[in-house]
Amino acid sequence: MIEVNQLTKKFGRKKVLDGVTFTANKGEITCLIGINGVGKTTTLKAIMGLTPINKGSILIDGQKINKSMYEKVTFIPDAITMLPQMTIKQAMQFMRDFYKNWNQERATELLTFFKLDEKTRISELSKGNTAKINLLMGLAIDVDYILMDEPFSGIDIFSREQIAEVFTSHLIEDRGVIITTHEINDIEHLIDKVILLDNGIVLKEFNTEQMRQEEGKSVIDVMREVYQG
Amino acid sequence: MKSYIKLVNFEINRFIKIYVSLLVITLLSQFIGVIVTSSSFMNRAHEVMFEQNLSESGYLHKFGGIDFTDISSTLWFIGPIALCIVALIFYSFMIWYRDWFGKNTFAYRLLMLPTARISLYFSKASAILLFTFGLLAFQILILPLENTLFESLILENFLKTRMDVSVILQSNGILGIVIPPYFSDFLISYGIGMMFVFVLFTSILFERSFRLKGIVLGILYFIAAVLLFLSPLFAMANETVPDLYPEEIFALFLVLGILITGASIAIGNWLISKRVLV
Amino acid sequence: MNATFNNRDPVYLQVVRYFKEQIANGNLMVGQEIPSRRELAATMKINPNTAQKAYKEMEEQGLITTERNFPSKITRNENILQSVREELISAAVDSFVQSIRPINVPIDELLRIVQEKYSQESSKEGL
Amino acid sequence: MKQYISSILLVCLSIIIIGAYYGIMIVNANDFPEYSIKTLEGHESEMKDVSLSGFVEKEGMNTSVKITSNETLYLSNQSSLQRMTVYNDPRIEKLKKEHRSFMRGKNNIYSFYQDADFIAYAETVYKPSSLDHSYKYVFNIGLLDLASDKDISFELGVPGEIFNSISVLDVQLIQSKLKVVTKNYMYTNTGMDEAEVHVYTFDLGNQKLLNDEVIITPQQVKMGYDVINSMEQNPSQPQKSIIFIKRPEIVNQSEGSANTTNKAAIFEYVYDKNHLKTIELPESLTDRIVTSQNYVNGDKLYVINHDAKGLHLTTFTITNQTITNDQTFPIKSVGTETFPIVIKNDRVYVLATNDFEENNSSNLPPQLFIGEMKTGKTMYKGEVIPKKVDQKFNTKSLVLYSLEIN
Repeated sequence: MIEVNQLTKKFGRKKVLDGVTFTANKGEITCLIGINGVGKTTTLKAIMGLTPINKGSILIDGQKINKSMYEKVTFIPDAITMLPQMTIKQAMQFMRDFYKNWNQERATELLTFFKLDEKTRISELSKGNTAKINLLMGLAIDVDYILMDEPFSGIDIFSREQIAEVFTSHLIEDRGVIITTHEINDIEHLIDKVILLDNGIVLKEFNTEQMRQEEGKSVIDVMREVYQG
Repeated sequence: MKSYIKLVNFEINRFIKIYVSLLVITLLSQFIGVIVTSSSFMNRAHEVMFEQNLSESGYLHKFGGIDFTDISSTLWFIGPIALCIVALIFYSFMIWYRDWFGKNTFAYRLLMLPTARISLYFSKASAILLFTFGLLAFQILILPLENTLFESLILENFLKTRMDVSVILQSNGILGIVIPPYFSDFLISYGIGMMFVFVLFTSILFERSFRLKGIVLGILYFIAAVLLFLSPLFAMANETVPDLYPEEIFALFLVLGILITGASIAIGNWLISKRVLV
Repeated sequence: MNATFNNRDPVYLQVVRYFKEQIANGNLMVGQEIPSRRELAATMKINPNTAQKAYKEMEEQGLITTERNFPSKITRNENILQSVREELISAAVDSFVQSIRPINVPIDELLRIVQEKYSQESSKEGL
Repeated sequence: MKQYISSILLVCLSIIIIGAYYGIMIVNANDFPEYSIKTLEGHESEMKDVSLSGFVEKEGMNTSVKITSNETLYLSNQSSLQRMTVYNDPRIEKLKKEHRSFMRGKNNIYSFYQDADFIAYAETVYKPSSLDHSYKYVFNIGLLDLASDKDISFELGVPGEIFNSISVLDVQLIQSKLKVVTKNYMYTNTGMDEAEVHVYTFDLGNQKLLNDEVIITPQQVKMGYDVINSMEQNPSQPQKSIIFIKRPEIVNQSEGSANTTNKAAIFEYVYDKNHLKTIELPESLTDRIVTSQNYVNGDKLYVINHDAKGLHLTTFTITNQTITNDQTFPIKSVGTETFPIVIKNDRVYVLATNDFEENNSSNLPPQLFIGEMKTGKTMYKGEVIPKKVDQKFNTKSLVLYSLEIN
């Protein structure tokens, strides 16, 4: 379980996150939704120790982030994290060099699934394929938690479908996933839990199925209520 | 340790193409310099001898001969050395900023490696040090070749003195600094150099951690480190401070150097593990 | 297996309903193996947890049976299967009646139209 | 492994090449020749206490060398730290070892006085005054009581007019008073040096300047007054007097009139009497003293000249104002060069150096000459030559400049 507790983060005087508290469970897909602002990405970065926080605590299975945690939790930002001059093969080699729990079999499987050639250079990839490689680099490590920043934004429909397919596959199963998005349509049926953020605070946290069953509301219905009402 | 070595190797491979180009530029420029300078000297000598109807010894008496210092002071020779120095100083910045800039934020990957983040800091510093030593080694390696070429291009009588590598290195101001004659001086120079690399890295990390505010902090840190390191010199100029013996001044510099290096690494470690932003 | 789900009803209930339809129309046979949770999630593009919940619901209703280490199968209990069929028919008829009643069509005419339409649809499907 | 090839090459080549380079440099630094003093005349036992210092040049690098009868010591394999101090005056270095705290910042051997009980130091420093920030000379005075290891130090402004520069000639502690003899250069409009010799007397207990006396006026200095160096190895040891020589003016013959100053004389300033005594020199020394090397040892004044005939050494005893010895030793020299000379135990030791100047074609090895004072007999003659012939080192490589008798 990832526990984010009273997370506060200021940029200058502006509070980007103000006491954000939520949990994300292993085996669940948790979705951070915010229609604007930088809070979502900052939250993920804060979990990964990629940005210092002003207040609050973040625990991953009860532990603070440290170097060995990077074998337990991985982050897939919306920018490619490999050097443009690398081929996919070299990028995978790099990961293999540094991560004990790099799973080459799974990497190959993903590569086949995405129909990508390992000789391709990172710089030659389309936006959609870049996102897929990004996903590959994160998923091929045997981690317990995967954080993804806007995995669906700005890429073509077919790539979106392929990525969505990964979410329902064994590649995700049992792992805890946190994704951020500002656009829910594609993934409404994929997610277990929604955290609605705005102006640095959590407006609402709910389980999607529970919400449908008890109140008969879709995620968008709730968003509409929360953000507009 | 293992991942530190991997990271050093990685940093070296990332720069190796530009680095090899620097070596090739140095090689070409210096060899061309040797050929151009010596052949133009010989041509001019023959011309003058012909015009003024001078014998070889007459010419030598009037105008003198040539030796390798005439080569090693040309832009052909010094230029690439200066270029390499500038390139390495510039790369000391780029080795960090290239991970942050552009649409590929490799910094994410590096900072998320399952290894102590200070390894990144050390690997980058080690890479800079190795590049520097590589350049020195390359210069020491090609110098005797250049000297042999030079001596074969100049007629025996026109050669003022034969010089060997160590003499060439000491006869030239820049080379004498870059490759000092004594090993202890070498250790001192490059120890100080290394200290400034650490100070610079920590300054850069200030900027990478606090951005706009960090620029100010970084510059202040750099200036403070330089002033602190040079403080024995100020103390020596100060009346109220008792005079120090050379060995005390040396010890003072040594202690300050270790202190500044240690502080830079400690602060750098704190910044890169706790404060740095991507 | 292809289904579209609406966003307002719990997805797992929609999955259960889908299975009931498939059983009722005979696409799923008695005792037939059904896809694993993961396969179901992947093909229906739903969260594996949801698929899991749907299967659990179906097990509780006795629609499927799961033995340890074996894939789940459609139940062989004819009574349950029959009641599924009846439940679906009755629910469909209920909603049909509910929507046709405001038009006030005489029952004979209504039955004739239903008969015509129904045989037309069936023959189309037969092609 | 393939991906590591660049790094491995870079590391290995750097270490091997830089290592080899400095290895060769260290080997080269040790590759200096052994020198020996080859006896040409006389008996070797005469020179067993002699040590010669200088430097050996190789490929533009100098390294200090000390040559004695049985060994050649090089100071080249020194660390940077050692090299910082190796060229310092060994007498100062010895004092620094013994009295580290007191010796801080004190470097001028002529500024020291040392006896069994005290070490005194007096130097002049040019520094801004705390009052108006104008630069002025001040005395920097220190006294170390060896028995109690307590020291005092204080600063006092140099009284009187502003001097262009001040150099300390001698420091003596006489009856608890510190006497500092200085040569003070004045500002002049003519551009000529104008200087006077002062004796400053300090009361160390009260840290006060008691007296400032001009013992030699600018007019006299202009006519040629020099301090005669002591033959003693250590200028800081107690002396009862300081001796100046007045070189006779070269008389302009066309003037015609006889000039009474045209006579060589020495002046002895006796510290405890505060008195400058004029001692006339015999006629025979008058023309020699213009170009001579002069030394004082106790009450003996040695007047030394070189010419084609050899080295002419005259001993003048100051107390009874007579020439007590006059010898010519067979050491030939070119021109009027001065050689390092030590007179000790009735022996004169001369280091006939080879030539410093490059254009001098004489390529002779340095020679050591030992003569007996009383008889003028040559006791020893030898030349300093490498033990093995080495092309890299010709005789010009070795330059010796000082001579010590232990």
